[in-house]
Amino acid sequence: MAASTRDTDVEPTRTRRSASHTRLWGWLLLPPAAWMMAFFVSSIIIVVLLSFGHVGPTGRPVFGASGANYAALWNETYLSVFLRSVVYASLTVLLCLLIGYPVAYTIALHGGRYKNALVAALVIPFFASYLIRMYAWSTLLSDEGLVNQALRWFGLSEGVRFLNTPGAVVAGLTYGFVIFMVLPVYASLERMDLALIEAGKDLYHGPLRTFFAVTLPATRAGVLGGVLLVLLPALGDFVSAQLLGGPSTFMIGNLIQQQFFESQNQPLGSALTVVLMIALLVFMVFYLRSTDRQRRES
Amino acid sequence: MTTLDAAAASSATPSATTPVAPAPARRRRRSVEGRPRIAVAFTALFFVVLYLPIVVVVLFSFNSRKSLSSFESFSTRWYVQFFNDDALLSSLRASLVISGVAMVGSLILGTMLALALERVSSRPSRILGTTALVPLVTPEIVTGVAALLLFTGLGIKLSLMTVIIAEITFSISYVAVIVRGRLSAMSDDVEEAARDLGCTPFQAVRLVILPAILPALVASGLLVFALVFDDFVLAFFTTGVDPQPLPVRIYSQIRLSISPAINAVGTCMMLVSILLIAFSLVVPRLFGRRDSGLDLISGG
Amino acid sequence: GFSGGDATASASASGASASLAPAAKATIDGDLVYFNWAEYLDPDVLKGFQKEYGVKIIETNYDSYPSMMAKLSSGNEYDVVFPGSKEVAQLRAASKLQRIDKAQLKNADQVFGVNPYFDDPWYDSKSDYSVPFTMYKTGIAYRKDKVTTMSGSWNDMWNTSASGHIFVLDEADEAIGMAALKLGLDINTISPDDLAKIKEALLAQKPLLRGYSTDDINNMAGGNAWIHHMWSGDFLNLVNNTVKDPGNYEFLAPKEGTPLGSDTYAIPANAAHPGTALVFIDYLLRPENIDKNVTYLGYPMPTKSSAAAFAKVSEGHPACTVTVEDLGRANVFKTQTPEGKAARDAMWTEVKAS
Amino acid sequence: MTHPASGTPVPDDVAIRLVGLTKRFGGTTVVDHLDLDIRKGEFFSLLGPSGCGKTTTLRMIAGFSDATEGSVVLGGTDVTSVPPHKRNVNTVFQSYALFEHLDVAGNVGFGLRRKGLDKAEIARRVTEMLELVELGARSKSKPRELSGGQKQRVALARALVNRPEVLLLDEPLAALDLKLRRQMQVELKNIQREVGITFVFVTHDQDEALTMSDRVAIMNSGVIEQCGTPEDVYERPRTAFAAGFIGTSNLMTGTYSGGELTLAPGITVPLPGHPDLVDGSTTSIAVRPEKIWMYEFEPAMVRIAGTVVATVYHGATTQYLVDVAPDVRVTVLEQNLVRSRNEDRWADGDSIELGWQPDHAVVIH
Amino acid sequence: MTHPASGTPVPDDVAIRLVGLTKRFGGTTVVDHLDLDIRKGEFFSLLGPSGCGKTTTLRMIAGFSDATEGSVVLGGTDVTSVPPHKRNVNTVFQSYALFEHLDVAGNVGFGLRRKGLDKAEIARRVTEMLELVELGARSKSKPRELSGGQKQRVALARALVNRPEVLLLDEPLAALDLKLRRQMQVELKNIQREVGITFVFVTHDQDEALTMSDRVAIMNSGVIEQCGTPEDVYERPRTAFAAGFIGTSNLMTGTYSGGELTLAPGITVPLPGHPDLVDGSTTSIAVRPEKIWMYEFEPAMVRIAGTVVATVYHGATTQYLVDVAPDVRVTVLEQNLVRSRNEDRWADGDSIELGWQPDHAVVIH
Ligand SMILES: Nc1ncnc2c1ncn2[C@@H]1O[C@H](COP(=O)(O)OP(=O)(O)OP(=O)(O)O)[C@@H](O)[C@H]1O
Ligand SMILES: Nc1ncnc2c1ncn2[C@@H]1O[C@H](COP(=O)(O)OP(=O)(O)OP(=O)(O)O)[C@@H](O)[C@H]1O
Ligand SMILES: [Mg+2]
Ligand SMILES: [Mg+2]
Repeated sequence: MAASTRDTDVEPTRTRRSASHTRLWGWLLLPPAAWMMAFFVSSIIIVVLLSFGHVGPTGRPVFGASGANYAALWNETYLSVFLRSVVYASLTVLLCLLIGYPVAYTIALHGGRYKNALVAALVIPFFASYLIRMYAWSTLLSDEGLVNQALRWFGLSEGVRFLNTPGAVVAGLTYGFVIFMVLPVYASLERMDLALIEAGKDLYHGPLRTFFAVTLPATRAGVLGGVLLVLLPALGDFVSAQLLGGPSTFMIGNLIQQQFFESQNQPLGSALTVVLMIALLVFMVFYLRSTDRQRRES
Repeated sequence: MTTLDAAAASSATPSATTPVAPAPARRRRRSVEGRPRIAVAFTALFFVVLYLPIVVVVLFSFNSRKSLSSFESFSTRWYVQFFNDDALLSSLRASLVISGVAMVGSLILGTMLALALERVSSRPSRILGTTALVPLVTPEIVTGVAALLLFTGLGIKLSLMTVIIAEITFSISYVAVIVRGRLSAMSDDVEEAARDLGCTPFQAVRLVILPAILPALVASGLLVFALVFDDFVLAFFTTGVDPQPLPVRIYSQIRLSISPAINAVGTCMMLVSILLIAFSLVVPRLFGRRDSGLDLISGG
Repeated sequence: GFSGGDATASASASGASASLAPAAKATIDGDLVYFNWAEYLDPDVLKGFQKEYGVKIIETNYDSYPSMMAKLSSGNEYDVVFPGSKEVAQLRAASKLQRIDKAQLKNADQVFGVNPYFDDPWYDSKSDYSVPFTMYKTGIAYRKDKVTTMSGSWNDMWNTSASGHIFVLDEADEAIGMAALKLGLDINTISPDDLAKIKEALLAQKPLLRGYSTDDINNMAGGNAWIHHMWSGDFLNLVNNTVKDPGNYEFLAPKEGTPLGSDTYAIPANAAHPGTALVFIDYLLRPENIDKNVTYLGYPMPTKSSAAAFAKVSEGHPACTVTVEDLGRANVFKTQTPEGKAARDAMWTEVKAS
Repeated sequence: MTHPASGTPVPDDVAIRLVGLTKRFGGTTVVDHLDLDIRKGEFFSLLGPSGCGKTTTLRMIAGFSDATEGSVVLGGTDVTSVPPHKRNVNTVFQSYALFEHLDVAGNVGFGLRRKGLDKAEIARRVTEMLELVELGARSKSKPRELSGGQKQRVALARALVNRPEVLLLDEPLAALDLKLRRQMQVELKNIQREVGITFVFVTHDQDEALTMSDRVAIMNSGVIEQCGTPEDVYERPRTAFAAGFIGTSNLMTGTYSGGELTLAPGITVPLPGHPDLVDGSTTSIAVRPEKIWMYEFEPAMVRIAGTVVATVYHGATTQYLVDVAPDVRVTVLEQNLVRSRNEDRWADGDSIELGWQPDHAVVIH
Repeated sequence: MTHPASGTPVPDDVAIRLVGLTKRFGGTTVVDHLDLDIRKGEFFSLLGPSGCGKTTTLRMIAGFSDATEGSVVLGGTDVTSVPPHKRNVNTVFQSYALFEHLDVAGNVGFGLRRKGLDKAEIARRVTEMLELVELGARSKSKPRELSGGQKQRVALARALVNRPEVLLLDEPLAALDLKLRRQMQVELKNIQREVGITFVFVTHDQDEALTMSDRVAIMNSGVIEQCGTPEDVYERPRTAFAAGFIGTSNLMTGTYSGGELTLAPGITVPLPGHPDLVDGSTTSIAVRPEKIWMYEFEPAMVRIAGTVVATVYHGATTQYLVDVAPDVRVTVLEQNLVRSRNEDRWADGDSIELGWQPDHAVVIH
């Protein structure tokens, strides 16, 4: 009887290197690892240690072992700053997603010949000074700035107060970080098999349904990456609130900066920094978990 | 007469004597037929908004008045002022030095890291390697605060050096990620082929691996240069008595009263970055790659 | 570095030795490391110095006095700084300044011996460690075309008819001082009761505010501000150099009194080139340079001959004038005890954060 | 009903009718006035070299691509401007295009859910279909946990479960390795017999097309060169392209004259039974290697002398390369019926005679 | 000279000797005590399914992987612990592994430069080698400008130009499409004949191994199942694995008794000429599909009755599936010598007789 065939197994990927080889590469790890230990890990440790210290009589920070700084943070004002920061950052992420996804989608799927040029056009503004762009926004949006002048000229409105509002802060953050959403989503759309979209339509899903049932899930990794890349800087930013914010738009970043450069209370600033790090760690763990699960499934 | 082997007629059989064009690679269609007008319009609007403040910066850099909200007439006085402003110029110089040194330093360390991460599979080294990637996901304000405390804690005077150290620490990860992406796309076989052809392990790196990752090095170098040049937060926390990096100077001006000379600075910076990007697009082509540095930046 | 415990002892020890050290001579001993607000001296004057003496000025800026203090205390070595009077007192107490030998300044007669106040000011006895620079006043700037209901009092900062268009300076002392004067309290108060009242007033003001900002000139010029808590020199800059319709802007010195202050030139104790710094200060005291700076900055200086220059820039805005006599009359920010400072900072942080 | 363009009514047993179907990209015509009827229940293959327009044709039938000219009639209805999600046609993609975020059952049920069937019914039909493709046990697996052949079967089930009028398959087996491909060919054919749905199958593997199809259309540069049963197109190729594209063919070109073809001076091949050929015309004939005999000739055979130049052992068959004239090399295939005893019948350099039945020499026009 | 492990001297004509060569990864043995002599100038193929250890064996010969046990002797010298760059062996990688930053000439000359030859000599040898692989005109091209077959030839030239004692080729043709693969097989074989270097060729394509090799080793799970000439391993497989892996084989298992094999009650196959078989033992025989006759039997033939269940037309051949007992299906291959006249000789369901010469039934141990 003819030899039977079975489904060939998916071939396992493997790395094949001899031991001596590995040792050689191991030495290469030494300088960068030493550098990171000396300048990054140790500095984070100092922040954590100092967060348990206090300000000495001469105004210098002193190490200690008291939780007073953390206790001080547990009051309504600081909590509301945290809450506000999280809300602003979340809104920013949402806006970046709502704006960034369609843009990435259009460039990736309908960019055609101009695709590379469009990506370049996307990146260029982000290499022009962040501060200057933010400042340009503040002049553009001011009550007698160009935007309001244009509105008045078209007779659309008697002037809108854009600047110095929570909306302006979130808009500034969105403007600043939307590229971190567009690029990973674009990359994942580029990697996606376009036949998937056709398969969705083939199976009786209209364009919109296909998008939600097929395209979006297929680019989940890019979206998650974008969310993380936007959330991290948005939560730590202090420039947008400073340049575009109003009296009640203080964020964690402003608070930390205030403690270090205005009040000169470094231990309290360190405690704030630690809390911020912990908050971000929670998001990171969540992200790693979900990507890890994806990887394990493959 | 000929023996027609399957479809000798269909395409010129790639005979050995006549050079043939590369086999028609299976193309993947990369676009969908029919353009949704709304999406295109939305994207166009997005680009308008994206460039609006930049247009304003460029426009007002040519304003004859100090005002940033009403344009009076064309003048180059702010460029003249910029090129006569020693403080601004020395800041520009400082920024260039910082970016240049940080670029070289992080390229060296980051490439080492990428090579090691790609090749070493032992557990402790992997943990070490992962730690080196943490700065990538740490908000700059945290890194900045930590660096400031580290330097003042160790009694190191803040200077250009401390800015450079902080910027390198922060950039290593970028280089490592980009170079590693290139390395992992490269088949192990290439290195083994070099060994097979008589290279020692070191020669294999020098003669084969480094040339192969050159485009990634160029791309990540330019990226780091641009990021560091524009970085404000880290520089703000770690700068000392030396001339302040440009972004820090801009920040201290913005907090008080800004001079339109800053718009001139911004316009110049943007010109430089456009040149850099164009360069990073072109350089890989010089090495004959179809992928460009931009793909690497965008993670494509 | 940080201290493992209290570092008072070592700090005061080094301070003592610094005060005993002989004052520097006014000879060029290197490039000048210059630490000041951004654009707070006429660039032409700086250029002239570099040209005349063949040295470079390495310029670094601060965006607030506290951040200047932070940088100084982190050990950075600057040759010349421009602290306010309160900061001079603080720095002198911490032995962070070098004594300035008046005999080294050829132009010392421009500022010393002119006003008794500056020969022995409250912040620096005998002016041993600082040289007077400018004098300023904090008042209220407003748009005459937008607001018509100004009362000439600090209550104008709570003027509901400009709601959403009022800015307060983003500085703890200035904001607290504003509220204190409105409430009839001492601007330097550290009493918990007073601070509670001030906090209440500041919080009550918040809904009317557009923001806290030190970018006063652009806030006014951009039209966002109708009423701005403002420094007198910035106001003159606004009307003289920035806006097309200076007639619409007015500066008001409230009747409860205004915070007044003066800035100084000083040389940090750890300066690497104190000789150049002395030459530089002497250069700045030349009458022609004083006139240039007064014109450029819009702030008066307590010198022999600069009154004419200031009169010219402040023409039509008499409220911007600051006289030495005013300075004598209180309303000057002073150094608080560490606890007092902490209480004021904490209160200010809470106001901004809420 | 009557077709608007052709004017002739579409017979009931026609599943797909293409009328003058044309596709141009920019200036280049990729599919050129295709006219084709595909019958209900037929296993129809489109065979052709890369870039000849097979995929484009399929995509116009599915509706992913708009026809530049002409029309597509499905089951009697003109669907030329109906969007893909409203056509009763399903596609099996070469890349499978499985939804990674859904499990096997979710993938298979994807189309049914849109049709508004109730849950129990969907579950029943999904289970039934998974049984058919022998994946009943894997319904909870994610696509990435499946092997290539299993993925292929999920893609098939996902399309078939909708009971489309027509199933389009674009090189569904191209990504599989040879052994698996053979196995899937048999399974695919069996499934098609079982469900009775019209299959339009795109491939560039001629063996695949020959063994599986009821009819084969050979496409080249956007036009159909020949369309017929596998035997038709293999045994009676109508063009040089068709002869060369399917299998191996010995193409001999010479001058025809009085029932003989002169390949080279003094070397002639008898070519009887072609009264239509004009004396002196340049004529080509194609003879399949397996149709050439090397001994035990039959009386009616055409005979020609040659020299063996190479012998290639393939296990089941042996291939001989024989020079019959300078520059005219003929491939002869011989089944190794008795190989293990006589070994190679000839050594390289031996002079032999070749023969074939006259009607196995197909004249190429 | 004497080999340390085996103790026997290595004959002059042996290029590679593997002695008890073993590789373990963790606990699993991937190559298991391989003993093998490969002769100088031989075209030697390692044939086996995926994962059987072919690549691992090759990598140990090249020196990229350390042997866990045993040794590798190259040209009489034990090289077991010599690093790869010091072994006089070169490799052609499946992925080609060309250096993208160098042009064709740069790639080919790479090894020579490492050897420190002078420039003129390098240029001369590179040109010569490029002529051999017929790429003389492309010496300034970059690898990415070449087609798959051309890349393959550059990889070959790059290895051959060093004049290694042995050339190792790891599935060098696997990435090429069928047509190109066929062509490269011929070219590769010709080049090997020309240069006379020992080739060790890894493949999992049995046709490739049969047509190209002087000798073939069939590997399975780290051991060599059979090693011999292509005819040897195809016509006289020694194990069921060998019979099944190369080509198609009809494996029939039954109980032996008095010259007959009983496949099912009442269904016996004559099995003469095996006096060594014990009565009552379970025995398997393998018969190749092309060795089975369906008519015109010869007198000495073994005959068995069956029913046709399927006929598959392949163009050059037709395949019949015939049931000779319940659950015993036999594949029969027939060359379509006269197809176009008689069409299918049998319809499905016809009862027919099959026959084969007794010595074509190979007893599998
Ligand atoms: N969107 C497009 N724009 C321009 N040309 C296209 C487009 N899609 C296909 N083509 C061209 O049309 C021709 C036919 O393409 P098609 O994909 O139909 O070929 P195919 O027969 O399916 O080939 P293959 O066997 O390689 O899949 C090709 O030359 C191709 O380059
Ligand atoms: N570095 C390694 N670590 C662990 N196992 C390995 C390693 N390299 C190979 N193997 C295992 O050894 C076995 C043989 O691998 P090898 O690559 O030699 O197979 P192969 O015969 O070349 O197969 P293929 O035809 O797929 O290339 C496989 O099961 C593989 O998983
Ligand atoms: Mg196709
Ligand atoms: Mg292998």
